[in-house]
Amino acid sequence: MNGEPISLLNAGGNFTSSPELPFETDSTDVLALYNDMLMARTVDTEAIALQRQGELGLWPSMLGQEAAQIGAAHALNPRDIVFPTYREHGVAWCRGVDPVDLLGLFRGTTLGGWNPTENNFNLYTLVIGAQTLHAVGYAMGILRDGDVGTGDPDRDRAVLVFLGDGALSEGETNEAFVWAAAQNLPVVFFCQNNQWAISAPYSVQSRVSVAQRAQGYGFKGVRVDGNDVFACLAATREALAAARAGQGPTLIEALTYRRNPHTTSDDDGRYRTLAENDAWAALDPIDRLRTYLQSTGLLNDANVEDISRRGKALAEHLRAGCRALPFPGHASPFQNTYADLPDELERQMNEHLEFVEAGE
Amino acid sequence: MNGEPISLLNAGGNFTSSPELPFETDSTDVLALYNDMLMARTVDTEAIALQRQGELGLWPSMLGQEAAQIGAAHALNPRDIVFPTYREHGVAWCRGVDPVDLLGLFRGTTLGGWNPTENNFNLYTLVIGAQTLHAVGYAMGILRDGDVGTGDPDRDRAVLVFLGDGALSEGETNEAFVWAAAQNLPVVFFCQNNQWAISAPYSVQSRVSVAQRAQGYGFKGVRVDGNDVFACLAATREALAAARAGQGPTLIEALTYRRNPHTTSDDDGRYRTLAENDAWAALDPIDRLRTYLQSTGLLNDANVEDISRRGKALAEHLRAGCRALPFPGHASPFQNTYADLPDELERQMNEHLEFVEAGE
Amino acid sequence: MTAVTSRMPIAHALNLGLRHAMEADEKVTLIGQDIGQLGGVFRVTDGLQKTFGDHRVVDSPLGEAGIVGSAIGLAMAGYRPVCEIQFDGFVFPAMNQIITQLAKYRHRSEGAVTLPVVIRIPVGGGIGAIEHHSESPEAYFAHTAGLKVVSPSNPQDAYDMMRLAIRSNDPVIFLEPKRNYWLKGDVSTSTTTPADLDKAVTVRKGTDLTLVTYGALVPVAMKAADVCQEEGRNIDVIDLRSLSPIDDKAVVASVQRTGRLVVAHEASRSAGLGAELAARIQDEAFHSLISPVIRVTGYDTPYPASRLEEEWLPGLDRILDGIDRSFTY
Amino acid sequence: MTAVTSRMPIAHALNLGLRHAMEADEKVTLIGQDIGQLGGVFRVTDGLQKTFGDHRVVDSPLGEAGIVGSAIGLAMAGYRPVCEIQFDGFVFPAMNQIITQLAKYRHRSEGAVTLPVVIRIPVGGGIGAIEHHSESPEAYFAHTAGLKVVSPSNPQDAYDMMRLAIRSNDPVIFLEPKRNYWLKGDVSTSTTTPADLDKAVTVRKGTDLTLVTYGALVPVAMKAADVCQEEGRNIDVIDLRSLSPIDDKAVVASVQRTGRLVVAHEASRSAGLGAELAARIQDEAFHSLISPVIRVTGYDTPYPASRLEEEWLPGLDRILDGIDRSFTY
Ligand SMILES: Cc1ncc(C[n+]2csc(CCOP(=O)(O)OP(=O)(O)O)c2C)c(N)n1
Ligand SMILES: Cc1ncc(C[n+]2csc(CCOP(=O)(O)OP(=O)(O)O)c2C)c(N)n1
Ligand SMILES: [Mg+2]
Ligand SMILES: [Mg+2]
Repeated sequence: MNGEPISLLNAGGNFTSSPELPFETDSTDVLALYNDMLMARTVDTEAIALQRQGELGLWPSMLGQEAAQIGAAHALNPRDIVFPTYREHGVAWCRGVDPVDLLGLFRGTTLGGWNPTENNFNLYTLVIGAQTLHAVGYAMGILRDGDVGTGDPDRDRAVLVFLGDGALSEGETNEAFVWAAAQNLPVVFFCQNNQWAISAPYSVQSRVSVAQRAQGYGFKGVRVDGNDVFACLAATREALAAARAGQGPTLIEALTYRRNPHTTSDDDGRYRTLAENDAWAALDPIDRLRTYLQSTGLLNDANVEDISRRGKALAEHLRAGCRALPFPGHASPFQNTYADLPDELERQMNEHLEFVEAGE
Repeated sequence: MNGEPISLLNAGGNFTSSPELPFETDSTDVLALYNDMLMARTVDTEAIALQRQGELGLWPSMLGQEAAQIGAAHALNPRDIVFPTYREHGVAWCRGVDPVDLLGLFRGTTLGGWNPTENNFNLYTLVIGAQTLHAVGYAMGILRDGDVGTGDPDRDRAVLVFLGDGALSEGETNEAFVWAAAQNLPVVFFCQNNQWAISAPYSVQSRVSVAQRAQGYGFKGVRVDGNDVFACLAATREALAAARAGQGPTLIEALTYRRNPHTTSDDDGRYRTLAENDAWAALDPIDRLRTYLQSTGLLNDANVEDISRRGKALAEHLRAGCRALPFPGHASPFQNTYADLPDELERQMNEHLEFVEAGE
Repeated sequence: MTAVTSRMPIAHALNLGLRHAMEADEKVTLIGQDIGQLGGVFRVTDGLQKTFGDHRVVDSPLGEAGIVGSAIGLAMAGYRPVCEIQFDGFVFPAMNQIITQLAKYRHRSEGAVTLPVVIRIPVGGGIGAIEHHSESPEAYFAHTAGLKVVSPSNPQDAYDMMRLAIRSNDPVIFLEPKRNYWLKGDVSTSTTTPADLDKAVTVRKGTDLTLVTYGALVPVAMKAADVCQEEGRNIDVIDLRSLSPIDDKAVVASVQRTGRLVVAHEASRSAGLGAELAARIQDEAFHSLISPVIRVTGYDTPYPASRLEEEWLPGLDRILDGIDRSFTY
Repeated sequence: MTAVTSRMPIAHALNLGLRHAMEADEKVTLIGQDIGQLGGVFRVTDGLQKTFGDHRVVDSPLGEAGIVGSAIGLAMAGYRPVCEIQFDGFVFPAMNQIITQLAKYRHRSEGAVTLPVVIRIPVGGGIGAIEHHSESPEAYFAHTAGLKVVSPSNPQDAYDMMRLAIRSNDPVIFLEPKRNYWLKGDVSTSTTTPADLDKAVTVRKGTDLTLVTYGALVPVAMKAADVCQEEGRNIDVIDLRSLSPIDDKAVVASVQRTGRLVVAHEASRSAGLGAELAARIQDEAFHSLISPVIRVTGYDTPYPASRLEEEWLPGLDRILDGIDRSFTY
């Protein structure tokens, strides 16, 4: 459990099958994985640039976590639902959330940014661990809807909830494990162990692996190379299939590394070395998939060009879209607090609107 | 881990040694164990009677849990410190807390009842799980005092914290596990799995044993027969010794049964069967120790008589002491809220005292 | 279901309200500790698991964050969860879910997600209980934008307000006056519209002073008004019912007639509901006030050992004293 | 340590206060997320782990209940823990430990156990942050008997109050006005007694209206008073400093002179500190009040997206507006 994570695609880009985690490379569109990883990196790169230009207040970069996110996301069925943290830009991308909508939260134009009911992708959650319980509750709903274990692939569904290594220490996360285990819920906990919670190395949180935590609750924990998109995809597929089939929860640990500072506001030079970072850069998840694709002949001039064009368009879309994000209306906090605006709050709103108007 | 708990003294009163849990019967004063178990039962019986007579508002009975509590308590050194729940009357007894002082909380004359700094036995905690974090913090203090791993038996100390099976589900308990593990703290978690949290059977909380929870955090979990005082003593001794020596935390599960309703206010006929209760009554921890003592000749007319006399005196002490418990002073809530009474609260106090006087 | 009127205690009226809500909408799902076979420690959910099954009446693990957090998830999945927190003093492990998630989600999602979650909590003292079993945490919730906070004082309201709370698309903290669980009154299940969930009700008309309270203190306030009546003082008694939003219009209208206001609650005084009412009324009815708004409340200490609760709690005598203070100011 | 005076921002004054408290008493121990090598996200603990080691400046796991709960245990073991909660919006997982344990333990133990725990929380808005990073949770704590709640507004107070809070034998919630962390002022480390932790301070003398606030709004209030001065209105500005207990005597004395009171805070209005002040002052200075106590506060909504915060927060204009309302009532 604390040993080497399962790896299918090594740093050199070689694929080796593993008896622990069955996976066939032709079971998925590998080029699509590659494309999505690159698009995720594009979103991240552009957002960092926008932050530097003062267009965003903050950005939590996902650099280095592309395999974990894209792998996990490609295991989802449309009917599955995702509960992210604040770093799942790659998953959002795969779910069809317009990446411009991810920017509003960090630009200060919204606290949300997209309609979570549209793409089965919930809002980002900033309170560490809180979303794990929402995931559990949603899974209780799926169970009550009878959408588990029917064998009908258009009906069965599951919840995929993301969390960080730091989140393992929050009481709420552990309550989520209790509930998921005791009620055998259709939920998969996907932990990107990027080895840092801001400045706290994983050793501050635990002396054993993330995956091992699941043992304490009596459900399955799996540890995979988080920079290996095949392993992340395979493990998530297996776990989601089990969840949909009524076999209960799984905790997946994708061992990876947060190569950028915690957010653009962080100064990681204070707590870790460049050498550590360099070592992980050498394990880059995109590089190794590119090598694999090249060696298998799946990458050619045409699709390289194609992806590059799409990347550029996406970058342009982000730059233009960010600046065009609408500012919230003066009345919006009042109108969105309750379904029915209470009298007193209406008075406060009117007071406020008059005040704003007078000032304009 | 989910298998049979380790047992040394079986229901028939026979001692068998176990390679998993070394224990020699001459390493302890077995008659003292027996005496203390009987005294604990006396306290419990008398308190229930006092509740029936209207002298107490409520009483949480420990019937059936004597071996767990007395076994654990006999493993303590005086310098070790205990954090109880609300059911550790037997442990309180062994620590030298006057059992009359346990009654005040349930008589409504106090929210505490004894000075926790006097016997290294903290106040009862009613908020499930909350004390586990206090225990962890205290253990951090012991570590900082340098009183761990010195090898000096008059110096090294550890924390023994009690919790119920239900407490395993509270986030705070799990945070305590996180802290204890990551910081390798000198704390022993002693869980009396009495199989019920009010009406919730253990299956509502977990599908694996209590002891197994520790694995998820990477420390040792031990499962013992909670009606076997030797096993409870031996496991706690080993765990405390490890904690004092700087080897970190242990989670002990003492598998037992709460034979009375949750409290005197509870109606357990609503959620469990008499048959279940009968089965556990047949495993009574005191009966089996008596059989053992008889078979080994340690029990004779003189000490039987002696214990019986002490029991009667204790019962009398409880009856008289309960009725004599002092009522709290009218000013006490005000005076005890802050170390320095704030002006506004002093005004409230004076207002109140005038009011009380006027009414008298 | 045809409308019937019968006499029953508050606990049964709540039970009936839950039952009828569950019959009316199969998405209504109860979650809490010991609410199934045991029927809750106060038996408010008695028999409901038997009727509706353990998927709709869920005996939860012992974790309050889990109860509220999973209710949020269930609500996102289209359910209408009704949580039970076993006692007032045990809601605090759920505070993070309540304050940072439940109360804010609608605002965060710009109205896209509504969370129709009800959190039932037996509250208040006077039952001779041990610590954490007699508290009045309403101010924490009333200070939290995005929550509705209500408390019924009688069986009819218990029934009606339970159904309204469950029908509300906003999260509702539903505070049950535990010492009056066995207080009886007539309950009609008629579908004629009950008073809105957020409206105060004048439970006794008077002209000389306005006495505002809620929950378990309403009957005490009525008694105080009786006593005053004998002394020729005519008290207007308002049952607030909703603590957030507060129906201050009703209170202002009354104070404009009476010129005097006494507010009573069991919770500690500082930054409690009495403070909010005093602040609003001195502002909105400044020129009407003949004497200051008087607060008769629990003191700014932790809830005391139960042998002291009778004197610590604002009871009949202390309310009368407050009324006196107002008249003799 | 000899007394020196130098100019420094609030964040450095807090750091110096911590450092000197740690030098003076080896039992003072810091616990929090990222407070060690990183020095805290606001650098308030910068350099302290280097000086005092990782047993006295503890980088904690990511659990706020754990931070406060373990601080309670440490205090029981004779330590004086100072916790850092990383942002205002993340204190709620610790609410159970704060409300049911930290605040009540002294009372529960009848004075036998005191818990000298300080909980530092950066609070308030105005920094363009994302959700949960701009909140003002003081009312939750001020409503909780057994806690002291304080907030410094300037570097000298930051230094003095930090040391006093750590020396206090009661638990103290220490609210740091994060948007003014870099506001500079002179700090003297002289041992001449600073104002008591629980006393308000009049930061500007005036005769026509009393303006009470605390923390980050104190400089704004001073500016408002400047503006008023130009209009010939003389404002008495009180920096409350202690939010529990409240030094209402200081406010009453002022209102008795001025006849008018405006209270400003960033937290939502309902059941906030403004309500408590209004309730007390209308009671204790009823006949002095020429116009109602006016509250200028955050609205009863969740804290909005940061592009709206400038208009949502009570700023200079809204405070001036409140003052106007009071004068023209
Ligand atoms: C309850 C809570 N406490 C503290 C924080 C402040 N905080 C934001 S991110 C973070 C670290 C999270 O680490 P991890 O879970 O590993 O996720 P990562 O950032 O590495 O993706 C902390 C402490 C928070 N957001 N919520
Ligand atoms: C935080 C909290 N939630 C709910 C309760 C109500 N309650 C009191 S005892 C109890 C069951 C505890 O079960 P367990 O931990 O197994 O201990 P036991 O009573 O069996 O000794 C519950 C739910 C509480 N005291 N604290
Ligand atoms: Mg991380
Ligand atoms: Mg139990």
